[in-house]
Amino acid sequence: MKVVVTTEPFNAWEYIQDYEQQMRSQALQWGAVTTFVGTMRDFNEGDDVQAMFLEHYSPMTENYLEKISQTAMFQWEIIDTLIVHRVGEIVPQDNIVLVAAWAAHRGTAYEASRFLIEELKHNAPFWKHETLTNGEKRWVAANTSGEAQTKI
Amino acid sequence: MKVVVTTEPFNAWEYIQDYEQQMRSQALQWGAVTTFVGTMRDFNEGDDVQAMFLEHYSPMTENYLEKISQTAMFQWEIIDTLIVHRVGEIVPQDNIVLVAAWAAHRGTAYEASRFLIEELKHNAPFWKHETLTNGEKRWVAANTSGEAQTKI
Amino acid sequence: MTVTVKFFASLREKVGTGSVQLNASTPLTVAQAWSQACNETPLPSHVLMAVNMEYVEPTTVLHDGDEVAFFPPVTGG
Amino acid sequence: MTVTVKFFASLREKVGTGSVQLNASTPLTVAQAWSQACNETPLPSHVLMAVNMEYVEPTTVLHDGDEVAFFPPVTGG
Repeated sequence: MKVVVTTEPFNAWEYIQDYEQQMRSQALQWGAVTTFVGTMRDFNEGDDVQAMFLEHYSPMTENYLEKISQTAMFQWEIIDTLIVHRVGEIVPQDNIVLVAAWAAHRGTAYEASRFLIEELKHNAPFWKHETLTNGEKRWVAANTSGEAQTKI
Repeated sequence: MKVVVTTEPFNAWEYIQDYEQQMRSQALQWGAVTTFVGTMRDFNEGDDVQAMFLEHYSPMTENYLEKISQTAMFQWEIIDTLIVHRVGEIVPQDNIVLVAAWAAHRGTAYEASRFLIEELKHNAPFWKHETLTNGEKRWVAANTSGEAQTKI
Repeated sequence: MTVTVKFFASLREKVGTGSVQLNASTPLTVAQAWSQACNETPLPSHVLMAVNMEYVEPTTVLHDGDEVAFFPPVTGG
Repeated sequence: MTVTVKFFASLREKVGTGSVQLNASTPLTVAQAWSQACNETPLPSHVLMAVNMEYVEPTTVLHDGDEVAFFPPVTGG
Protein backbone atom coordinates (compact mmCIF):
# COMPACT_ATOMS: atom_id res chain seq x y z
CA MET A 1 0.00 0.00 0.00
CA LYS A 2 1.47 3.30 -1.06
CA VAL A 3 0.21 6.88 -1.23
CA VAL A 4 2.23 9.67 -2.80
CA VAL A 5 1.29 13.35 -3.14
CA THR A 6 3.96 15.07 -5.18
CA THR A 7 4.79 18.39 -6.84
CA GLU A 8 6.95 16.54 -9.40
CA PRO A 9 5.68 15.36 -12.81
CA PHE A 10 5.41 11.56 -12.85
CA ASN A 11 5.36 8.90 -15.52
CA ALA A 12 2.45 6.68 -14.53
CA TRP A 13 3.62 3.55 -16.34
CA GLU A 14 7.17 3.73 -15.01
CA TYR A 15 5.77 4.34 -11.56
CA ILE A 16 3.64 1.20 -11.72
CA GLN A 17 6.53 -0.80 -13.10
CA ASP A 18 8.87 0.36 -10.32
CA TYR A 19 6.24 -0.40 -7.70
CA GLU A 20 5.69 -3.89 -9.10
CA GLN A 21 9.44 -4.48 -8.89
CA GLN A 22 9.34 -3.62 -5.19
CA MET A 23 6.44 -6.02 -4.58
CA ARG A 24 8.07 -8.76 -6.65
CA SER A 25 8.08 -11.19 -3.74
CA GLN A 26 4.29 -11.12 -3.80
CA ALA A 27 4.25 -11.29 -7.58
CA LEU A 28 3.15 -14.88 -7.91
CA GLN A 29 0.05 -14.20 -5.87
CA TRP A 30 -1.59 -11.68 -8.10
CA GLY A 31 -3.36 -12.32 -11.35
CA ALA A 32 -5.02 -9.02 -12.11
CA VAL A 33 -4.30 -5.31 -11.88
CA THR A 34 -6.61 -2.48 -12.85
CA THR A 35 -5.19 1.00 -13.15
CA PHE A 36 -6.63 4.42 -13.81
CA VAL A 37 -4.62 7.43 -14.97
CA GLY A 38 -6.11 10.92 -15.17
CA THR A 39 -4.32 13.45 -17.35
CA MET A 40 -4.73 17.23 -17.58
CA ARG A 41 -6.52 18.31 -20.76
CA ASP A 42 -5.93 21.61 -22.53
CA PHE A 43 -9.60 22.58 -22.51
CA ASN A 44 -12.41 22.75 -19.96
CA GLU A 45 -15.96 24.04 -20.33
CA GLY A 46 -15.17 25.17 -23.87
CA ASP A 47 -12.15 27.28 -22.89
CA ASP A 48 -8.48 26.76 -23.64
CA VAL A 49 -6.60 26.04 -20.44
CA GLN A 50 -2.94 26.98 -20.24
CA ALA A 51 -2.00 25.83 -16.75
CA MET A 52 -3.45 24.72 -13.45
CA PHE A 53 -2.50 24.99 -9.80
CA LEU A 54 -3.58 22.07 -7.63
CA GLU A 55 -3.99 23.12 -4.02
CA HIS A 56 -4.35 20.53 -1.25
CA TYR A 57 -4.65 20.29 2.52
CA SER A 58 -1.58 18.47 3.74
CA PRO A 59 -1.42 16.08 5.54
CA MET A 60 -5.21 15.61 5.56
CA THR A 61 -4.96 14.65 1.89
CA GLU A 62 -2.36 11.95 2.49
CA ASN A 63 -4.27 10.72 5.58
CA TYR A 64 -7.48 10.49 3.58
CA LEU A 65 -5.86 8.60 0.70
CA GLU A 66 -4.28 6.15 3.14
CA LYS A 67 -7.63 5.68 4.84
CA ILE A 68 -9.45 4.79 1.59
CA SER A 69 -6.58 2.47 0.64
CA GLN A 70 -7.03 0.64 3.93
CA THR A 71 -10.80 0.59 3.45
CA ALA A 72 -10.30 -1.00 0.02
CA MET A 73 -7.95 -3.62 1.50
CA PHE A 74 -10.62 -4.54 4.07
CA GLN A 75 -13.58 -4.40 1.69
CA TRP A 76 -12.14 -6.45 -1.19
CA GLU A 77 -9.66 -9.28 -1.47
CA ILE A 78 -6.94 -7.16 -2.93
CA ILE A 79 -3.21 -7.63 -2.62
CA ASP A 80 -1.99 -4.06 -2.88
CA THR A 81 -2.92 -0.52 -3.88
CA LEU A 82 -1.03 2.48 -5.21
CA ILE A 83 -2.22 6.09 -5.37
CA VAL A 84 -0.13 8.93 -6.79
CA HIS A 85 -1.52 12.46 -7.03
CA ARG A 86 0.12 15.56 -8.39
CA VAL A 87 -0.13 18.97 -6.69
CA GLY A 88 1.20 22.46 -7.41
CA GLU A 89 1.76 23.87 -10.91
CA ILE A 90 0.56 21.58 -13.70
CA VAL A 91 0.43 21.93 -17.48
CA PRO A 92 -1.72 20.11 -20.07
CA GLN A 93 -0.67 16.51 -20.78
CA ASP A 94 0.76 16.10 -17.28
CA ASN A 95 -0.62 13.20 -15.30
CA ILE A 96 -2.75 14.30 -12.36
CA VAL A 97 -3.64 11.02 -10.73
CA LEU A 98 -2.74 7.34 -10.82
CA VAL A 99 -4.69 4.64 -9.01
CA ALA A 100 -3.92 0.91 -9.14
CA ALA A 101 -5.34 -2.17 -7.41
CA TRP A 102 -3.75 -5.63 -7.56
CA ALA A 103 -5.92 -8.68 -6.92
CA ALA A 104 -6.37 -12.35 -7.69
CA HIS A 105 -9.45 -11.67 -9.83
CA ARG A 106 -10.37 -9.00 -12.32
CA GLY A 107 -13.73 -8.16 -10.74
CA THR A 108 -12.05 -7.31 -7.46
CA ALA A 109 -9.31 -5.29 -9.15
CA TYR A 110 -11.89 -3.26 -11.11
CA GLU A 111 -14.15 -2.61 -8.14
CA ALA A 112 -11.35 -1.64 -5.76
CA SER A 113 -9.64 0.73 -8.19
CA ARG A 114 -12.96 2.34 -9.11
CA PHE A 115 -13.74 2.78 -5.40
CA LEU A 116 -10.38 4.49 -4.87
CA ILE A 117 -10.76 6.97 -7.72
CA GLU A 118 -14.39 7.77 -6.82
CA GLU A 119 -13.58 8.33 -3.15
CA LEU A 120 -10.56 10.42 -4.11
CA LYS A 121 -12.57 12.56 -6.54
CA HIS A 122 -15.47 13.11 -4.15
CA ASN A 123 -13.71 13.58 -0.83
CA ALA A 124 -9.93 14.05 -0.94
CA PRO A 125 -9.10 17.71 -0.22
CA PHE A 126 -7.67 18.87 -3.56
CA TRP A 127 -8.78 21.98 -5.45
CA LYS A 128 -8.01 22.93 -9.05
CA HIS A 129 -7.32 26.52 -10.03
CA GLU A 130 -7.13 27.06 -13.80
CA THR A 131 -5.33 29.70 -15.81
CA LEU A 132 -6.96 30.12 -19.23
CA THR A 133 -5.05 30.99 -22.39
CA ASN A 134 -6.76 34.40 -22.30
CA GLY A 135 -5.22 35.05 -18.88
CA GLU A 136 -8.37 34.55 -16.83
CA LYS A 137 -8.02 32.51 -13.62
CA ARG A 138 -10.83 30.51 -12.05
CA TRP A 139 -11.55 27.74 -9.57
CA VAL A 140 -12.86 24.48 -10.99
CA ALA A 141 -16.11 23.50 -9.27
CA ALA A 142 -17.29 19.96 -8.53
CA ASN A 143 -20.55 18.64 -9.87
CA THR A 144 -22.65 15.77 -8.59
CA SER A 145 -21.55 13.32 -11.29
CA GLY A 146 -18.01 13.65 -10.04
CA GLU A 147 -16.73 15.05 -13.34
CA ALA A 148 -15.00 18.37 -12.72
CA GLN A 149 -16.83 21.38 -14.09
CA THR A 150 -15.86 24.99 -14.07
CA LYS A 151 -17.48 27.69 -11.96
CA ILE A 152 -16.69 31.05 -13.54
CA MET B 1 -7.24 1.01 -32.13
CA LYS B 2 -4.77 -1.82 -31.95
CA VAL B 3 -5.01 -5.58 -31.43
CA VAL B 4 -1.95 -7.77 -30.98
CA VAL B 5 -1.81 -11.54 -30.47
CA THR B 6 1.78 -12.52 -29.81
CA THR B 7 3.94 -15.48 -28.84
CA GLU B 8 6.50 -13.08 -27.33
CA PRO B 9 6.53 -12.04 -23.65
CA PHE B 10 5.45 -8.41 -23.30
CA ASN B 11 5.95 -5.69 -20.71
CA ALA B 12 2.46 -4.23 -20.29
CA TRP B 13 3.55 -0.82 -19.00
CA GLU B 14 6.17 -0.28 -21.68
CA TYR B 15 3.63 -1.36 -24.27
CA ILE B 16 1.11 1.23 -23.09
CA GLN B 17 3.79 3.90 -22.94
CA ASP B 18 4.95 3.16 -26.51
CA TYR B 19 1.37 3.17 -27.74
CA GLU B 20 0.69 6.52 -26.08
CA GLN B 21 3.78 7.93 -27.80
CA GLN B 22 2.32 6.87 -31.15
CA MET B 23 -1.02 8.52 -30.37
CA ARG B 24 0.66 11.67 -29.07
CA SER B 25 -1.11 13.91 -31.59
CA GLN B 26 -4.40 12.99 -29.96
CA ALA B 27 -2.88 13.32 -26.50
CA LEU B 28 -4.52 16.58 -25.56
CA GLN B 29 -7.96 15.15 -26.14
CA TRP B 30 -7.91 12.44 -23.55
CA GLY B 31 -8.25 12.84 -19.83
CA ALA B 32 -8.63 9.28 -18.59
CA VAL B 33 -7.28 5.82 -19.28
CA THR B 34 -8.27 2.59 -17.57
CA THR B 35 -6.10 -0.46 -18.07
CA PHE B 36 -6.33 -4.08 -17.05
CA VAL B 37 -3.41 -6.51 -16.98
CA GLY B 38 -3.86 -10.23 -16.36
CA THR B 39 -0.81 -12.20 -15.24
CA MET B 40 -0.23 -15.94 -15.05
CA ARG B 41 -0.23 -17.24 -11.48
CA ASP B 42 1.77 -20.25 -10.29
CA PHE B 43 -1.27 -22.01 -8.82
CA ASN B 44 -4.76 -22.92 -9.97
CA GLU B 45 -7.45 -24.96 -8.25
CA GLY B 46 -5.03 -25.71 -5.43
CA ASP B 47 -2.31 -27.15 -7.65
CA ASP B 48 1.11 -25.78 -8.47
CA VAL B 49 1.29 -24.82 -12.12
CA GLN B 50 4.65 -24.93 -13.88
CA ALA B 51 3.75 -23.77 -17.38
CA MET B 52 0.86 -23.17 -19.71
CA PHE B 53 0.23 -23.39 -23.43
CA LEU B 54 -2.28 -20.89 -24.79
CA GLU B 55 -3.91 -22.18 -27.96
CA HIS B 56 -5.96 -19.90 -30.19
CA TYR B 57 -7.85 -19.90 -33.49
CA SER B 58 -6.06 -17.51 -35.79
CA PRO B 59 -7.22 -15.24 -37.35
CA MET B 60 -10.67 -15.63 -35.76
CA THR B 61 -9.12 -14.46 -32.49
CA GLU B 62 -7.69 -11.28 -34.00
CA ASN B 63 -10.95 -10.65 -35.95
CA TYR B 64 -12.98 -11.04 -32.78
CA LEU B 65 -10.78 -8.69 -30.74
CA GLU B 66 -10.96 -6.08 -33.50
CA LYS B 67 -14.73 -6.45 -33.61
CA ILE B 68 -15.16 -5.84 -29.86
CA SER B 69 -12.77 -2.88 -30.06
CA GLN B 70 -14.94 -1.37 -32.79
CA THR B 71 -18.08 -2.14 -30.78
CA ALA B 72 -16.57 -0.30 -27.81
CA MET B 73 -15.71 2.69 -30.00
CA PHE B 74 -19.34 2.89 -31.17
CA GLN B 75 -20.90 2.19 -27.79
CA TRP B 76 -18.90 4.65 -25.67
CA GLU B 77 -17.23 7.97 -26.31
CA ILE B 78 -13.75 6.59 -26.22
CA ILE B 79 -10.70 7.86 -28.04
CA ASP B 80 -8.72 4.68 -28.49
CA THR B 81 -8.33 1.07 -27.37
CA LEU B 82 -5.45 -1.37 -27.09
CA ILE B 83 -5.61 -5.14 -26.63
CA VAL B 84 -2.53 -7.36 -26.35
CA HIS B 85 -2.87 -11.10 -25.74
CA ARG B 86 -0.16 -13.69 -25.33
CA VAL B 87 -0.34 -17.15 -26.95
CA GLY B 88 1.91 -20.22 -27.02
CA GLU B 89 4.19 -21.29 -24.16
CA ILE B 90 3.78 -19.19 -21.00
CA VAL B 91 5.32 -19.38 -17.53
CA PRO B 92 4.11 -17.96 -14.21
CA GLN B 93 4.54 -14.17 -13.80
CA ASP B 94 4.24 -13.64 -17.57
CA ASN B 95 1.54 -11.22 -18.64
CA ILE B 96 -1.32 -12.92 -20.48
CA VAL B 97 -3.52 -9.99 -21.42
CA LEU B 98 -3.50 -6.20 -21.52
CA VAL B 99 -6.59 -4.11 -22.22
CA ALA B 100 -6.69 -0.30 -22.25
CA ALA B 101 -9.34 2.30 -23.06
CA TRP B 102 -8.66 6.04 -23.42
CA ALA B 103 -11.53 8.49 -22.95
CA ALA B 104 -12.42 11.99 -21.89
CA HIS B 105 -14.11 10.76 -18.72
CA ARG B 106 -13.27 8.09 -16.18
CA GLY B 107 -16.69 6.42 -16.25
CA THR B 108 -16.39 5.83 -19.98
CA ALA B 109 -12.83 4.55 -19.68
CA TYR B 110 -13.83 2.10 -16.93
CA GLU B 111 -16.91 0.80 -18.72
CA ALA B 112 -15.22 0.37 -22.09
CA SER B 113 -12.16 -1.43 -20.71
CA ARG B 114 -14.34 -3.71 -18.57
CA PHE B 115 -16.48 -4.48 -21.62
CA LEU B 116 -13.36 -5.43 -23.60
CA ILE B 117 -11.95 -7.79 -20.98
CA GLU B 118 -15.34 -9.43 -20.31
CA GLU B 119 -16.05 -9.98 -24.02
CA LEU B 120 -12.52 -11.30 -24.50
CA LYS B 121 -12.79 -13.70 -21.56
CA HIS B 122 -16.21 -15.01 -22.55
CA ASN B 123 -15.94 -15.23 -26.33
CA ALA B 124 -12.46 -14.84 -27.82
CA PRO B 125 -11.21 -18.27 -29.00
CA PHE B 126 -8.30 -18.90 -26.62
CA TRP B 127 -7.78 -22.09 -24.61
CA LYS B 128 -5.40 -22.64 -21.70
CA HIS B 129 -3.58 -25.94 -21.28
CA GLU B 130 -1.72 -26.25 -17.97
CA THR B 131 1.30 -28.33 -17.04
CA LEU B 132 1.39 -28.93 -13.28
CA THR B 133 4.58 -29.20 -11.26
CA ASN B 134 3.81 -32.90 -10.79
CA GLY B 135 3.89 -33.36 -14.57
CA GLU B 136 0.14 -33.66 -15.10
CA LYS B 137 -1.36 -31.76 -18.04
CA ARG B 138 -4.94 -30.51 -18.18
CA TRP B 139 -7.23 -28.10 -20.00
CA VAL B 140 -8.50 -25.14 -18.00
CA ALA B 141 -12.31 -25.03 -18.16
CA ALA B 142 -14.45 -21.90 -18.17
CA ASN B 143 -17.08 -21.28 -15.55
CA THR B 144 -20.09 -19.02 -15.65
CA SER B 145 -18.54 -16.27 -13.55
CA GLY B 146 -15.89 -15.87 -16.19
CA GLU B 147 -13.09 -16.76 -13.77
CA ALA B 148 -11.04 -19.61 -15.18
CA GLN B 149 -11.40 -22.91 -13.34
CA THR B 150 -9.72 -26.19 -13.97
CA LYS B 151 -11.41 -29.29 -15.33
CA ILE B 152 -9.25 -32.30 -14.53
CA MET C 1 -19.87 -29.31 -51.98
CA THR C 2 -16.72 -29.49 -49.88
CA VAL C 3 -16.23 -27.93 -46.42
CA THR C 4 -13.30 -27.92 -44.01
CA VAL C 5 -14.10 -28.87 -40.41
CA LYS C 6 -11.71 -27.79 -37.66
CA PHE C 7 -11.52 -28.80 -34.00
CA PHE C 8 -9.68 -26.97 -31.23
CA ALA C 9 -8.26 -27.59 -27.76
CA SER C 10 -9.81 -30.48 -25.77
CA LEU C 11 -12.23 -31.14 -28.63
CA ARG C 12 -9.36 -31.69 -31.06
CA GLU C 13 -7.89 -34.24 -28.64
CA LYS C 14 -11.22 -36.03 -28.23
CA VAL C 15 -11.95 -36.15 -31.97
CA GLY C 16 -8.36 -37.13 -32.63
CA THR C 17 -7.74 -34.65 -35.44
CA GLY C 18 -7.53 -30.89 -35.92
CA SER C 19 -9.05 -30.76 -39.38
CA VAL C 20 -11.08 -32.90 -41.80
CA GLN C 21 -12.56 -32.32 -45.27
CA LEU C 22 -16.23 -33.20 -45.78
CA ASN C 23 -17.88 -33.85 -49.12
CA ALA C 24 -21.67 -33.73 -49.44
CA SER C 25 -24.08 -33.87 -52.38
CA THR C 26 -26.71 -31.73 -50.60
CA PRO C 27 -26.26 -28.60 -48.39
CA LEU C 28 -25.30 -29.35 -44.78
CA THR C 29 -26.10 -27.44 -41.62
CA VAL C 30 -23.37 -26.91 -39.04
CA ALA C 31 -24.93 -29.59 -36.80
CA GLN C 32 -25.01 -32.02 -39.70
CA ALA C 33 -21.36 -31.30 -40.48
CA TRP C 34 -20.50 -32.18 -36.85
CA SER C 35 -22.40 -35.47 -37.09
CA GLN C 36 -20.83 -36.40 -40.40
CA ALA C 37 -17.32 -35.61 -39.10
CA CYS C 38 -17.86 -37.23 -35.68
CA ASN C 39 -19.19 -40.70 -36.44
CA GLU C 40 -22.89 -39.62 -36.46
CA THR C 41 -22.85 -38.41 -32.83
CA PRO C 42 -25.15 -35.46 -31.98
CA LEU C 43 -23.61 -32.01 -31.44
CA PRO C 44 -23.00 -31.53 -27.66
CA SER C 45 -24.76 -28.51 -26.17
CA HIS C 46 -21.63 -26.91 -24.70
CA VAL C 47 -19.69 -26.91 -27.97
CA LEU C 48 -19.17 -23.53 -29.66
CA MET C 49 -19.10 -23.19 -33.44
CA ALA C 50 -18.00 -20.73 -36.09
CA VAL C 51 -18.28 -20.55 -39.88
CA ASN C 52 -15.55 -18.64 -41.67
CA MET C 53 -14.47 -17.39 -38.24
CA GLU C 54 -17.80 -15.86 -37.15
CA TYR C 55 -19.90 -17.42 -34.39
CA VAL C 56 -22.98 -19.22 -35.77
CA GLU C 57 -25.90 -21.42 -34.63
CA PRO C 58 -26.16 -25.21 -35.26
CA THR C 59 -28.85 -24.54 -37.88
CA THR C 60 -26.62 -22.33 -40.06
CA VAL C 61 -26.36 -23.76 -43.57
CA LEU C 62 -22.89 -24.28 -45.03
CA HIS C 63 -21.71 -23.33 -48.49
CA ASP C 64 -19.06 -24.85 -50.72
CA GLY C 65 -15.60 -23.92 -49.48
CA ASP C 66 -16.73 -22.88 -45.96
CA GLU C 67 -14.51 -23.42 -42.93
CA VAL C 68 -16.54 -24.62 -39.95
CA ALA C 69 -14.90 -24.79 -36.54
CA PHE C 70 -15.96 -26.51 -33.31
CA PHE C 71 -14.41 -25.71 -29.94
CA PRO C 72 -14.98 -25.89 -26.18
CA PRO C 73 -15.87 -22.84 -24.02
CA VAL C 74 -13.01 -20.35 -24.20
CA THR C 75 -10.52 -19.66 -21.40
CA GLY C 76 -8.43 -16.72 -22.54
CA GLY C 77 -7.56 -13.53 -20.67
CA MET D 1 -9.61 27.66 24.76
CA THR D 2 -7.77 28.43 21.55
CA VAL D 3 -8.42 26.85 18.14
CA THR D 4 -6.85 27.40 14.74
CA VAL D 5 -9.28 27.95 11.85
CA LYS D 6 -8.08 27.31 8.30
CA PHE D 7 -9.66 28.15 4.95
CA PHE D 8 -8.78 26.63 1.58
CA ALA D 9 -9.13 27.39 -2.12
CA SER D 10 -11.97 29.76 -3.13
CA LEU D 11 -13.05 30.00 0.49
CA ARG D 12 -9.63 31.31 1.52
CA GLU D 13 -9.92 33.99 -1.14
CA LYS D 14 -13.43 34.98 -0.04
CA VAL D 15 -12.54 35.10 3.67
CA GLY D 16 -9.31 36.90 2.83
CA THR D 17 -7.05 34.75 4.98
CA GLY D 18 -5.82 31.17 5.15
CA SER D 19 -5.68 30.88 8.91
CA VAL D 20 -6.94 32.61 12.04
CA GLN D 21 -6.67 31.89 15.76
CA LEU D 22 -9.87 31.94 17.79
CA ASN D 23 -10.10 32.39 21.55
CA ALA D 24 -13.24 31.44 23.44
CA SER D 25 -14.17 31.18 27.09
CA THR D 26 -16.77 28.43 26.47
CA PRO D 27 -16.59 25.36 24.15
CA LEU D 28 -17.40 26.16 20.51
CA THR D 29 -19.02 23.95 17.87
CA VAL D 30 -17.56 23.91 14.37
CA ALA D 31 -20.47 26.05 13.12
CA GLN D 32 -19.87 28.56 15.93
CA ALA D 33 -16.18 28.71 15.06
CA TRP D 34 -17.13 29.58 11.46
CA SER D 35 -19.45 32.36 12.63
CA GLN D 36 -16.89 33.79 15.02
CA ALA D 37 -14.19 33.73 12.32
CA CYS D 38 -16.45 35.02 9.53
CA ASN D 39 -18.08 38.13 10.94
CA GLU D 40 -21.08 36.27 12.46
CA THR D 41 -22.30 34.89 9.09
CA PRO D 42 -24.01 31.46 9.14
CA LEU D 43 -22.10 28.43 7.83
CA PRO D 44 -23.03 27.92 4.15
CA SER D 45 -24.52 24.49 3.37
CA HIS D 46 -22.01 23.55 0.65
CA VAL D 47 -18.95 24.17 2.82
CA LEU D 48 -17.01 21.09 3.96
CA MET D 49 -15.31 20.95 7.35
CA ALA D 50 -12.69 18.95 9.16
CA VAL D 51 -11.31 18.89 12.70
CA ASN D 52 -7.73 17.74 13.10
CA MET D 53 -7.94 16.58 9.47
CA GLU D 54 -10.97 14.33 9.81
CA TYR D 55 -14.33 15.22 8.25
CA VAL D 56 -16.88 16.34 10.86
CA GLU D 57 -20.41 17.78 11.16
CA PRO D 58 -21.22 21.44 12.02
CA THR D 59 -22.35 20.31 15.49
CA THR D 60 -18.99 18.77 16.42
CA VAL D 61 -17.60 20.40 19.57
CA LEU D 62 -14.06 21.77 19.47
CA HIS D 63 -11.37 21.27 22.08
CA ASP D 64 -8.44 23.44 23.05
CA GLY D 65 -5.70 23.24 20.44
CA ASP D 66 -7.92 21.81 17.68
CA GLU D 67 -7.36 22.69 14.05
CA VAL D 68 -10.67 23.24 12.25
CA ALA D 69 -10.68 23.62 8.47
CA PHE D 70 -13.35 24.90 6.08
CA PHE D 71 -13.20 24.31 2.33
CA PRO D 72 -15.31 24.16 -0.85
CA PRO D 73 -16.31 20.88 -2.58
CA VAL D 74 -13.17 19.11 -3.73
CA THR D 75 -11.99 18.86 -7.35
CA GLY D 76 -9.01 16.52 -7.36
CA GLY D 77 -8.30 13.53 -9.55
